[in-house]
Amino acid sequence: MRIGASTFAEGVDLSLYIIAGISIFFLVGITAVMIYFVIRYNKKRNPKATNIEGNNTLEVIWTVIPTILVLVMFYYGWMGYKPMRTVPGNAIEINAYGQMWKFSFEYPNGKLTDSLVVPLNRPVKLYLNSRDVLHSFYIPAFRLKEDMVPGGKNYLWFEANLKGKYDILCAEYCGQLHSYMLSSVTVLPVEEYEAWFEKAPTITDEHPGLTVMKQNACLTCHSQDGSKIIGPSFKGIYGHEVTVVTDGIERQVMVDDEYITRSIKQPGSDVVQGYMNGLMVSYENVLTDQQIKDVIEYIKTLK
Amino acid sequence: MNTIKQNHNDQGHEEHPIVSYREHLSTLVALLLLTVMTVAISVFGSNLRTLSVATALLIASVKALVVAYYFMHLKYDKKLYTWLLLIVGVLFVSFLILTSIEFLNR
Amino acid sequence: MEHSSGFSLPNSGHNRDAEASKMGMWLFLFTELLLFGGLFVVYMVYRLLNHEAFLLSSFELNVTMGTFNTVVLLVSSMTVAMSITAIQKGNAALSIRLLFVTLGAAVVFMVVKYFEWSAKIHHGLFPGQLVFDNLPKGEGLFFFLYFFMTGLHALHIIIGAVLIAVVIYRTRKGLITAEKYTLTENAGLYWHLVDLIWIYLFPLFYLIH
Amino acid sequence: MTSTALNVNFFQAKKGLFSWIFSVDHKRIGLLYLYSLLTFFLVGVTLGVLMRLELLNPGKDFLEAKTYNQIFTLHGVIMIFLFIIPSIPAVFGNFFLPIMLGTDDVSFPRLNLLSWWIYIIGAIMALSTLIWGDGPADTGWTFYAPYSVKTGTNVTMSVLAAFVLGFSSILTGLNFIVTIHRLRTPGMTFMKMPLFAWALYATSWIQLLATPIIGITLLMIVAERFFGIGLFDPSIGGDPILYQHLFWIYSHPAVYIMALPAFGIVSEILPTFTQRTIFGYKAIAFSSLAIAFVGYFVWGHHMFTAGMSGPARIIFSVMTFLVAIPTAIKVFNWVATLYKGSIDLQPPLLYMLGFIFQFMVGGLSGLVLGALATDIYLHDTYFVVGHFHYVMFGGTGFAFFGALHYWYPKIWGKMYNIKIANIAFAIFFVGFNMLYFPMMIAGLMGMPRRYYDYLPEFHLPNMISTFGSWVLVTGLLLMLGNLIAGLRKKNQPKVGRDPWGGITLEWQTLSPPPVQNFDRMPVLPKDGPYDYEHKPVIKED
Ligand code: HEA
Ligand code: HEA
Ligand code: HEC
Ligand code: CUA
Ligand SMILES: [Cu+2]
Repeated sequence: MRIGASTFAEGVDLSLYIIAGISIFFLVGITAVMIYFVIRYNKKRNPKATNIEGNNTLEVIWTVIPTILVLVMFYYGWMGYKPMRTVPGNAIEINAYGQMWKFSFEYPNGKLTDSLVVPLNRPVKLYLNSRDVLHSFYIPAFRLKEDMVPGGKNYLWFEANLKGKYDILCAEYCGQLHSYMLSSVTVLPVEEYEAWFEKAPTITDEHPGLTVMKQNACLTCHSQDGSKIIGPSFKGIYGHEVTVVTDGIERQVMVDDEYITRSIKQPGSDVVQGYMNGLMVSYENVLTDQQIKDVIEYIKTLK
Repeated sequence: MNTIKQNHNDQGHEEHPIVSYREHLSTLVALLLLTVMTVAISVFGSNLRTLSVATALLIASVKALVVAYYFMHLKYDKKLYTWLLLIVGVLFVSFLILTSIEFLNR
Repeated sequence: MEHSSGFSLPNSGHNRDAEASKMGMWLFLFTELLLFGGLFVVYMVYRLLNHEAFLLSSFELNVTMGTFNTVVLLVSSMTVAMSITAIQKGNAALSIRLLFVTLGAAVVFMVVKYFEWSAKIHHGLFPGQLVFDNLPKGEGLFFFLYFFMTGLHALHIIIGAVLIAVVIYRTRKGLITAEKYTLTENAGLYWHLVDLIWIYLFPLFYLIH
Repeated sequence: MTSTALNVNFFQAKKGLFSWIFSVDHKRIGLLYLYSLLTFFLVGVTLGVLMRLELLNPGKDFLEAKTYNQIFTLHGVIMIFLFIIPSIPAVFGNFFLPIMLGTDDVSFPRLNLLSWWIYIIGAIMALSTLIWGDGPADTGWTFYAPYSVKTGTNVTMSVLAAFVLGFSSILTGLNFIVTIHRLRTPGMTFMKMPLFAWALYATSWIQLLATPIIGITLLMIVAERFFGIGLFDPSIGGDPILYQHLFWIYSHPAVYIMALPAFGIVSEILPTFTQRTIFGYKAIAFSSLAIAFVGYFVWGHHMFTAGMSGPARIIFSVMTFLVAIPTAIKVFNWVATLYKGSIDLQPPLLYMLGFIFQFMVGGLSGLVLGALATDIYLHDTYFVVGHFHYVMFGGTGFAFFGALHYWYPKIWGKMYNIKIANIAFAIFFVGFNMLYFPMMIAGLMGMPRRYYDYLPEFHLPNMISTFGSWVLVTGLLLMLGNLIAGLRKKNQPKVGRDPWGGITLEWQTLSPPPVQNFDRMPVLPKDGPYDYEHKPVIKED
């Protein structure tokens, strides 16, 4: 197992060892007895079987003992789990979003990232949201997992106690590229974290439209080079006609500013022929008008 | 050659008591009375709100039991059927209880 | 070779066994109950989550029609039960007449249902219609469940009616007699189940406000 | 029914394809199930091997991501709905339940045939998704909303197939319950019934009372795809978790539909090869009912991370642990049955010992998943994949093949090569553990399931696992080949009525059994079905 890097690891590992310990004891014990019987009472050694109908004392014993053991297992499982649902009041609150096939995070000061950075030894609470289907937010090193449910109010919290960088994986099947829905969490000492937190995003010479698309996972479904992923490629669509299905009727439309805006705000209104309705969710409340303009400008450059 | 002769007689034919028309008629009357009751509670007792839903379901259950017991002959059949129906009922109610525990505590 | 000649097994699956048929029917009814049971679970949960919306939407339904249909079904249940008594007493003619009453009731029920549904569809409340799509949160669920559950129930009415028609036909032909009336009994059980489910559907949809 | 000679076996009675596919003879229907089931099993297993090939190395090997997703979904659907749920009841239950009860058929022979036809229709529907539209569903066999409502693949058809297959399952269960109530031979009380019949009885009740729930749930998915209204979608007030509840209300009890008949098989085979009565008959019989009943109240353990309320998580965790107790009781009684027996280590017994070992591994890993803290960590990882292959394949699958080896001489009146059967078992056993144990390790390391590609750190367990799949393939092919060769071999000595020395009623009749199952009145042993003290002398003729 991986090393544990959060305060939960101890409880989870303890209950794992207890359950696995009892289990291995029974597994080895019963298997050994079975093999011994098969050899000891083999037909050659023991040609005449003795009929034993049963034994009530034994039945009671082997009902009661497992019941007790099982309740012990339950208890440790519960105790390991309980702290996961008791969030300390002073936790840093971060919004985490899942969408096909990207995680993104929104810090209290509005900072947007696609990987998580947290301070050492400080509780952090994540509100889990999903923009489309089910995802599950999984940090093996923290022994933590909780589903991101659209419209749900799920959350989790943790307190990292070991510096380093750990994987975040998506553990609930969410479509084609589920296995590539990865991210990471970096645990920094408090001062370094605070320095990171205050720092404004670096200004790059990247096209602002491209930045918007990277931040919103557009590129997991739309390629820039003409290949088909989930949605149509952006290459060379601007100014060309496409065949779309509107309310069940096929028609030709010109890809212009208005059409792209509509495609982003109500993707279901004109569905490009050959593609599935419902996969792309509306970005009406996610992107600002300025951001949509940037996207359009960028799409224009993809010839 | 030896053969098996399939016999087509009835197997374990049990005696069936004949239920009188009278009994069926009074069952219907009872059911109609219960129906009138629920509708009345719902229409005139709207200030009772959730209480009225609970009573409506309670009355519905009484009606269902009456139908099962008299119309469906549970009264005259082997006790086995009553038991099985009860078990199915218990099972279904526990589905309801377990899911409502879950959704009420969210 | 040493076979006992004329040997036959005491119990055979190929014999007529009235008790077995009845038991089979009951077991089948259990599965039907749980089929609707699943829908009742959905209903309960969504009602818990969307309390007000469910109350509001139920005003759209017509209590008079619902009550009328309840009475129709109850009466038809009685006539089926009575038709069994009649055939047990050897009165095939009466049994047939009572079954026809039931059949009539089924038709009346469906006609009333037709008017109810078409009124709703006229208002655009059927899933996929315009008004439906723009209903506030929760009300859409109510109407979806309304159509789904009463629709499934109506389907059962039709199946039950066909079954009863078969019974009528076979009684006419003299295939169902005072000694052999399992089919009548089983059709009756099925019909009572249809009634039983309606007993719950009625308050849950029509009477919750 | 026309009268047929008493000693004409059911193979010879009538000839031609139609005499099979429209037969109402429970023995023929059992074999129809056997052949169709094995066909689908081979398809499913081939898909499994394809997945392992893709997972041999990280990165893309030879499948597209979407294809991989469709493959594991189809693999799951085939294995669950077409193979493991019908397996033992539909094949051996159909064939042997009436014989073991001392009667000539099930209560509703025509309904029985109808179940098989419905099964075939469902199977064709499921497999048809391969060849039209956008291919098989890519949702996982759980069809979780809202993804299942959004994807463009043939979800509607797969879901309808599962719906249809559910009907087949219900009708079989119904038939068995009535048969057990009505057709036991005089003198065979419930407490003198073979344990296989008890297991089937408990199973049938689950089939009957759980399957309708999934039926209606799947219909709702279809309706939702059809009307596009988002019944499980929060935008109109629905709840995606509700779908999971409904799905697991059926699908947890369904795992006991898979396991209970296998328990019944073990309880039959152990007494025969130890030549002694089973230890704790009553405990084994009633624990089946207990499992069936308690199994209804644990479904939430599949949803511990889905955002269920706290109290619900705790209740479901406790119940999960409680359902393990009756299973533990069974295991202890089986092991005690070996004590002071006179053990004859034939292939069927080997499969049973393999079953007990592997089922313990699977069941005990289930306990790890039942505890809240550990499930939070292991949910939806390869640990779960390891768990369910151990219980389903290592458990029920092994019991199925054990039963095939056990009843083979009775069904066909011939015998396979025992030595090769033993060797095949050994390869099968080694391959199995080599394939699935590394999966549990990968899971403990944190590898999620349904992953087309994985991080490099998971390479080693995945590689071993793939090698294991090749060993397993060898074992399976050797086993099936040996069984088929046994059927084709000419001029073998006839096996008698009772080659293994069993005393349940099926061993008192001819091999293969005649059309009416018995050529003379079967004799019940004095004290219950496993009364080897008063072993009836079975006369050959
Ligand atoms: C044949 C099928 C079968 C059987 C019998 C079982 C049996 C059990 N299963 Fe399993 N399970 C599945 C098939 C099965 N399961 C499948 C298919 C899935 C995954 C579905 C999916 O998501 O795709 C699953 C998933 C699954 C989960 C969800 C995991 C997750 O997704 O997070 C859990 C959690 O509690 C669980 C628990 C158990 C338990 C406690 C038992 C118990 O019944 C086991 C009892 C047995 C024993 C305990 C061993 C024998 C006893 C002894 C050796 C004596 C000693 C015992 C004690 C001291 C107690 N199972
Ligand atoms: C009884 C049930 C059963 C059985 C027997 C199997 C058998 C196998 N399964 Fe299983 N599996 C499931 C039920 C089962 N599976 C279920 C329910 C899932 C979950 C699906 C989901 O997530 O939705 C799953 C998921 C699953 C996964 C996880 C996929 C993922 O999460 O990404 C993997 C990965 O390796 C796998 C592998 C295998 C392999 C290698 C076999 C092997 O047993 C195959 C072994 C092969 C042989 C024994 C030889 C076969 C013979 C031939 C190849 C010759 C063919 C010849 C002819 C056709 C003439 N399965
Ligand atoms: C989960 C996959 C997915 C994501 C993420 C996604 N889209 Fe789409 N998109 C689609 C699909 C599928 C279509 C085609 C069907 C349709 O028109 O609704 C589409 C269509 C479009 C079109 C119309 C294309 C044409 O050729 O006419 C535009 C423009 C578009 N998307 C922009 C975006 C932008 C901008 C983003 C990110 C902010 C985005 N998409 C994110 C799947 C996605
Ligand atoms: Cu997101 Cu899997
Ligand atoms: Cu389960």
